Amino acid sequence: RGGDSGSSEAGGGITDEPCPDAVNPDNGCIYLGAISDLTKGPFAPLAVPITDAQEAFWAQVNEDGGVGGYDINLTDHIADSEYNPELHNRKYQEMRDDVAALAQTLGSSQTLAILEDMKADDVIGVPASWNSAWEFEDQILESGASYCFEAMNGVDWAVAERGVANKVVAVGYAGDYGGDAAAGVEVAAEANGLEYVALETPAGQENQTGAISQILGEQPDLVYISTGPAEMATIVGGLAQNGFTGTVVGSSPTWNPALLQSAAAPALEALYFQAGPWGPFGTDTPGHQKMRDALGDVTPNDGYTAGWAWSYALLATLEAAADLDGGITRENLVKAAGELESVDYEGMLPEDAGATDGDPNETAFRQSVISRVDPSAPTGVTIEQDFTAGPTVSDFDFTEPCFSLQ
Amino acid sequence: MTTIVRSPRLRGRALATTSYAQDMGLLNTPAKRRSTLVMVVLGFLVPFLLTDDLLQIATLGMISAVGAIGLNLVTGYAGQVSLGHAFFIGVGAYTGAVLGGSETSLVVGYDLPMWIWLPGAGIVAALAGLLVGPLAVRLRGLYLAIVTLGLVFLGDHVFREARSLTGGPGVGRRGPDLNVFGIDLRESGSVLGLELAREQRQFLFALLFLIVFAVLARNIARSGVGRAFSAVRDRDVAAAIIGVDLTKYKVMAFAMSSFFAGVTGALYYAVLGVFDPSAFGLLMSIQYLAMILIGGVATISGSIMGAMFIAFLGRLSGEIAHVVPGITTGSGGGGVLTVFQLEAILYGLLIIVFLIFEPRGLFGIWLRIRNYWKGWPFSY
Amino acid sequence: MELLQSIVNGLGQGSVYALLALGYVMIYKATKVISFAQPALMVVGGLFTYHFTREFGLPFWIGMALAVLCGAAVGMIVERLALRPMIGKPVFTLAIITIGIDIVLRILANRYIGVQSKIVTYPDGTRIHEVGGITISSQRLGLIAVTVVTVVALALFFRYTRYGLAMRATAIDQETAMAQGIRIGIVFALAWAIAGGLAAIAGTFVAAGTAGMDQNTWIIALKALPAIIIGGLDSIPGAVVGGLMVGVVEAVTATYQPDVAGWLGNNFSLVAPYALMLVVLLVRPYGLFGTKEVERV
Amino acid sequence: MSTPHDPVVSPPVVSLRDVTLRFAGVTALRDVTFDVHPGELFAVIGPNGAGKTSIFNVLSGVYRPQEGEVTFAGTSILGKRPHRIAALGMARTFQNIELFTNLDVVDNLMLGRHHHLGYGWPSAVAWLGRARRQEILNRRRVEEIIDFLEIEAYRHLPVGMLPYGVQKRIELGRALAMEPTLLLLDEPVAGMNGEETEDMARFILEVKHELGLPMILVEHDMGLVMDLADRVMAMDFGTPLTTGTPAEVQAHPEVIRAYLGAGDEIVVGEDAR
Amino acid sequence: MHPAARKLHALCILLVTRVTASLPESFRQGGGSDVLSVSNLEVVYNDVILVLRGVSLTVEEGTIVALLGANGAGKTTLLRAVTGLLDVHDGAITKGEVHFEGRPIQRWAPSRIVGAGLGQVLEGRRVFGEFSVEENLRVGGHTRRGGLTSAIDEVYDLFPVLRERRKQTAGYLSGGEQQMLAMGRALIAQPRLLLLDEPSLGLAPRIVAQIKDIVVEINRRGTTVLLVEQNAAMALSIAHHGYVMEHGKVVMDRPAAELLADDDIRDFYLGRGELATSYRDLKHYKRRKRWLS
Ligand SMILES: Nc1ncnc2c1ncn2[C@@H]1O[C@H](COP(=O)(O)OP(=O)(O)OP(=O)(O)O)[C@@H](O)[C@H]1O
Ligand SMILES: Nc1ncnc2c1ncn2[C@@H]1O[C@H](COP(=O)(O)OP(=O)(O)OP(=O)(O)O)[C@@H](O)[C@H]1O
Ligand SMILES: CC(C)C[C@H](N)C(=O)O
Ligand SMILES: [Mg+2]
Ligand SMILES: [Mg+2]
Repeated sequence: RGGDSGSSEAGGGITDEPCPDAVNPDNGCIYLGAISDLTKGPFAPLAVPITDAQEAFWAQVNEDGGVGGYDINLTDHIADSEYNPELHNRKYQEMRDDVAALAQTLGSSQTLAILEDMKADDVIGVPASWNSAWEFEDQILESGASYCFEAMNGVDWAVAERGVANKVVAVGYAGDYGGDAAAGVEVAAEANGLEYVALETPAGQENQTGAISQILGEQPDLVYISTGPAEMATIVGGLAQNGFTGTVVGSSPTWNPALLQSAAAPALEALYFQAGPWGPFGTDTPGHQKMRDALGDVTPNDGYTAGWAWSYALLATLEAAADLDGGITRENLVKAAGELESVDYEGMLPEDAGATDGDPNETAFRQSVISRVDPSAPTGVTIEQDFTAGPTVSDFDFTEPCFSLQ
Repeated sequence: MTTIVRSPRLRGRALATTSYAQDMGLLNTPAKRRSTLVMVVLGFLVPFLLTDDLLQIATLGMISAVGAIGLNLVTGYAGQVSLGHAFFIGVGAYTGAVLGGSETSLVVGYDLPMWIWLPGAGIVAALAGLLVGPLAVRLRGLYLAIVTLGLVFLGDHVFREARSLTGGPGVGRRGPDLNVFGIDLRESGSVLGLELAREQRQFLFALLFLIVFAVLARNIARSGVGRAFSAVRDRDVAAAIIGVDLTKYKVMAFAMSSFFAGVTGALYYAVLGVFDPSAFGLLMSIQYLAMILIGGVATISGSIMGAMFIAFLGRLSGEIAHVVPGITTGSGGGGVLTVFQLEAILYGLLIIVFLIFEPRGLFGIWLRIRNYWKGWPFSY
Repeated sequence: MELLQSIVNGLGQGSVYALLALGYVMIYKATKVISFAQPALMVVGGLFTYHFTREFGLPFWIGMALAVLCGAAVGMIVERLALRPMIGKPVFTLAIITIGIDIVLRILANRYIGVQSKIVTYPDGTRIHEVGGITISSQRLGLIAVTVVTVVALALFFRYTRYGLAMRATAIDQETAMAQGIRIGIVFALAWAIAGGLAAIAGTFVAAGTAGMDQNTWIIALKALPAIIIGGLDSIPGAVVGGLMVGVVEAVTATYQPDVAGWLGNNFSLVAPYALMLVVLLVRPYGLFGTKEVERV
Repeated sequence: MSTPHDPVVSPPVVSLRDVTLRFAGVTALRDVTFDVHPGELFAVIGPNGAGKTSIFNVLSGVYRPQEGEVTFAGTSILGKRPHRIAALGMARTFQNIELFTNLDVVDNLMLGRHHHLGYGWPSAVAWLGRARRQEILNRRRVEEIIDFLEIEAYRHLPVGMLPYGVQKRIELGRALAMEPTLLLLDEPVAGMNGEETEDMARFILEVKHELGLPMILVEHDMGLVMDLADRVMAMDFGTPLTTGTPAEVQAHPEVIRAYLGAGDEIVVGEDAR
Repeated sequence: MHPAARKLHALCILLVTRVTASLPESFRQGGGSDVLSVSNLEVVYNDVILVLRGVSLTVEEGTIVALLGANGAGKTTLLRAVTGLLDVHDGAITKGEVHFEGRPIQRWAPSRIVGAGLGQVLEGRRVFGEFSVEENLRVGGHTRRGGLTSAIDEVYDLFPVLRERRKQTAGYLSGGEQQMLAMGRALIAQPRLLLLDEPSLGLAPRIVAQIKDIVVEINRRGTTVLLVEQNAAMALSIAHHGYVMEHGKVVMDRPAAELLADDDIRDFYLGRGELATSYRDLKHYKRRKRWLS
């Protein structure tokens, strides 16, 4: 039977053999895995570009000579989990002996479903989700502000710039994503003396009637949405149709450029703003530029941006591990992942955003970007307010996840 | 029929008794006995031949086989088509997790031992089954099917809302712990001097689990209960007129099938670890239906073969997809299809092609093979 | 007022369900099979309209008309390839096959959709009409109108061709139907063609909705399942009534349940149709208009 | 050979009193009244749609008459569910064969013994001694019937693919397996040729003589009816025309008009087969 | 002979590369006046169960032909083979030909065969249970263009009880009423060749007599009839020609009159006949007479 699992002998995923059709034939090869939502799952529209960008990113790294004498191979171990924890787990079992780390593990409960094994195997991973719980997991290499902080900043901004003064409704999916965001909204609401109401809404544009009528019933002047694009558009469209004139701010996954063609477009232009962990696709930073060049002509989408930005942290960890004695091994990767002082995001994020040395309350990155709808921009949104940590998040005492997953 | 016995013409054949007993035996022919023995022995060898990931698929396959057998009891034998199997599996899964799982900040858990949570899961699920029975008495065919499907949606709603039990959507919870007589199946290590990795332990346990429940199901099938089920399926009016209590047996069928579903759910997620409410949807019900159709309706061995087929289908289509030329292994971009889309398509195609090729299922194929050398073609 | 508004919304959404339900019923009428491929047919149909209007720049109505034809064609092809060989086989085997079809078609559709949802722009779809405080978008109005036309057309078809009877006959007993000279191949093809066409109409209007057609939109089609049971599996009026009821019940529960019956949990409106379905069946085991299964000894 | 017992000495096995059964448009039975006595073979004849099968369906609890009284084994069986009535000892065969087509002959007959299986689902699941013993015991009974009906050859074939005539026999077997106290036969020889009819006649007589089992026979084969029946009731449009010995009934003008048709009975009897 | 034995036999034949010497007992092969001619037909169910073993038979224009045979002889199977309904039963023609009005039809779809003017009454009534009586008749006229009202009325005239029940759900009709409906449904299409599988099954003596007259009548109007009957007396009394089948072979092929006179036939198919005594005297088991083996 095959190589004993559970064992963490450094070999797993790290070889001195060159990668298949390697760019640098005299480099060894480090195999990375990605478990994502690539066909049937609800986040496929986002996950596919995320994964494409990550492939491009690591290809780029190889072009630039690789890391610590190794080339990186991602393409051999990409798996489709259909956003299903069970499949996610199975796919991990298939690759656990063959990858040094996970360049992507998408979804929160999905990541939880393999977290124990990852620890047993000394495998680190980059999450494709911005859950505040990851700040407390040493082997999970998150980047950018969490849904929770994003929400705090969104609310603070709305209070400061849009004269929101009375009531905020947080509407979103149940669970990791919506829950984390809602928790942030609640904190910010309290800090700003706003009345706070939380609504849960299910996926599916046809299922938003309830959310809409409930929001209208509450008559808030700020609505903070954490759903998918379809739901967000339906809700905003519905609100506008019923004469809502307040402000709508959405978490980063709520936007999709295609919405500009929808019947809801006018409403979106009038009401909607996006809170995000970093500047959108078209933003002018070296990192963004590098990404756009690497991808060539693709339909712009901020899934790409996310996939690209997330990868820097892992790159930095690999580099750091290379400098440790013993070089790049699973153990050293885990070690390095816990002691990053900074990560060079090539301008997509501030350097200190990547710090992991110390407890979350100090290291957690608290700044977000607020964007407004702009049909002329590549992904339909441009920066309204660049990296800022609002008063709420700055004072926030971050001792446990906003929304516990355990 | 004492009176008949008095009649000279009707005297029973004394010597026959033993042969009837034999005729009704579980393995009534030497051939069967031999092949079964071989199967079991092979079964116990497998964990030393396969790689861990394959082992886990097989383990989960064997566990879901028990669920498939359960569905076959109600749908195959008793003819009550149920699209609600996912619901009963869910009930079992959460009962198991609550009884045998651990408490966290989000969910309750009582850390009870397996000999409590496993049967417990079955019993609670069976009770849920009892509730459905009465519907089955009123409804027929697809109406019943869609109503049981309604259960799945209602169940899904409950599972989403009962967060202290289920952890809620997108979060989920852990299954029960896997300790059998102090042996932790989540750990590797030596058992009775035999060095066994986690996957091997789990495989062997699942194999035992399957054998036990397969035998129980076989008993049901060959007993008066099983016959009553088939009677209800083939012609319920006639069944009633010769003395079969339709209500009783329809309800019983659902209860029994749900019990099997319940234990399956509990054990499945004990092996798998984390699961969330989205698992127990229409898709799962359909997959189980596919298992028994692909395996063979109203056959125990068919259920097992079908479950294994479905379990490995994903992997199979994956392997095929990866060898198809001209397909990008990448996630998006070039090529007509990505390898993942091809994989998903193959999954669908294999089901279609298979059912068109052999509507009677794997069991049918198996029969053909057997009949070929057995030379007795009239035994389906 | 609020009630009226939510009823109107419900009727709008319900029309989509009605169209989908009609598709299911057509196939059931001829084959006694519930086709799980309807979701895929709906998505594909919607995408046809998208393609014709966007890529070829055809006007909406022409685009939809063509999409209906294409949808029908897809339905027929599917039937010919995957279901014709199965004539006379158990219905549940066929049902599972339709699931396989659904998977295949949907993946192909997803491939076309890609990362950006495909949105069909409805002529002045953004315009909101207001009648005595009740608002409704012209897209919804169009939808309702189209639904009415479709239903009438179907009714006429069954009234004035012998295929209505032939379909039901085939469903009851294929062998005897053949013995009457009915070409059940044609019957099946016809049923699937109509189902495909209906799905295309539904899909078009879904794609013309606020968020258009993305990779998850297919789920809408499942909402039609309780509808066909409520109406009665083999009844055309049933499908319509069922569809509208589901739409309305959803909308109304969505509006009132949180306040009136909060204890039912968040978003009970999603499962309300199934609850309604149970109630209806307890009173009428064959739905509101379904034909009772005949058996005597 | 048995003769009709005298009503006064022994109470009837089954008795209908003014039974009326209506359906949407049709009155299937109107004031039907008759008794069947121990050991008696009571025949019911009448045109198609006269209500013969309906009588059976009322007796076995499939239809519930709007008016009238039906007593069997000393109790009223109106409104009793079919399986209860079966438990009281009423067995029946059907006009269109109602066998369990996917099961083999043995299982079909074993189902006839459903009420005699002395074990419940728990021991069934465990297949412990009791279930096993009971199965063997009942299986022996079943084999006796199989011998009796000369269908050994088909023992393990699914009945669905057996010839019509054989299926009719198996149905009789299933009824006998119930060890009934009253046997209802609905057109047992329909669709059989001369020889098969003879075989069936033989079995019916055998049962009558060996078991003294009272029977109600519905049959269009006049030859058979006139030969086997102790008493015959002729009916039309749900109403009994006359009841009496075969000879009397056969001669009855109403019966000839409504049922037999003009001409010599015997020949007609022939035609009826 | 036991069916099991028969099946074993069938199996042997199958395994021993199907060397069935089919007796050439049919003389009038495919003559122009033959509406239907079946030659040397071999049919297998489920790929294994050989049921027809080289059957040949012809039906001459304008005649009534009776097909007799014990249960399981293969009569229904033969009809299925003619009307293309075999594959519904997992059956298949493995050898031989079927000609309808000179054209080979063994590969045609049932609908085409029916459309070509070959009607049938299936074994066991097979009415559309959920349909009303009238709907059943309308379906019967599926292949006919134009209105059916007159045709339906004719059927009602033949079976008045059906007119009474025209709106009633067919599935609730009595057995006999259903049999009449099945008969009527077949007449609607006004076929040139009518196959009847046990039309007298379960009918009252008077109706049987009536069916008899009907068959004679439609035959007089030019419809050729192939009549499968267990009621041999009735069948032979109206048939011009008769065939007798025994487990998958034609064992007798004579003018009806001769058959009616044949002792074996009388003894076996007409039962006791006048000569025999009452059923009550049948005590010994009568061994069935064999023509072959
Ligand atoms: N369930 C039912 N619904 C409606 N009408 C029925 C039902 N059952 C029987 N009938 C009607 O009642 C009448 C008597 O039917 P029944 O079956 O008793 O006749 P029968 O005497 O058995 O005739 P046959 O000799 O043809 O079997 C028939 O006219 C039939 O149409
Ligand atoms: N679908 C089937 N599968 C297997 N065997 C079959 C099938 N149908 C019929 N047979 C077998 O074929 C043989 C002939 O059957 P068939 O029905 O043609 O006889 P028949 O002459 O019509 O008898 P009957 O007078 O009872 O109608 C029988 O032995 C029967 O068991
Ligand atoms: C980017 C998204 C796929 C992340 C998702 N919302 C999650 O938290 O699971
Ligand atoms: Mg009757
Ligand atoms: Mg026949």
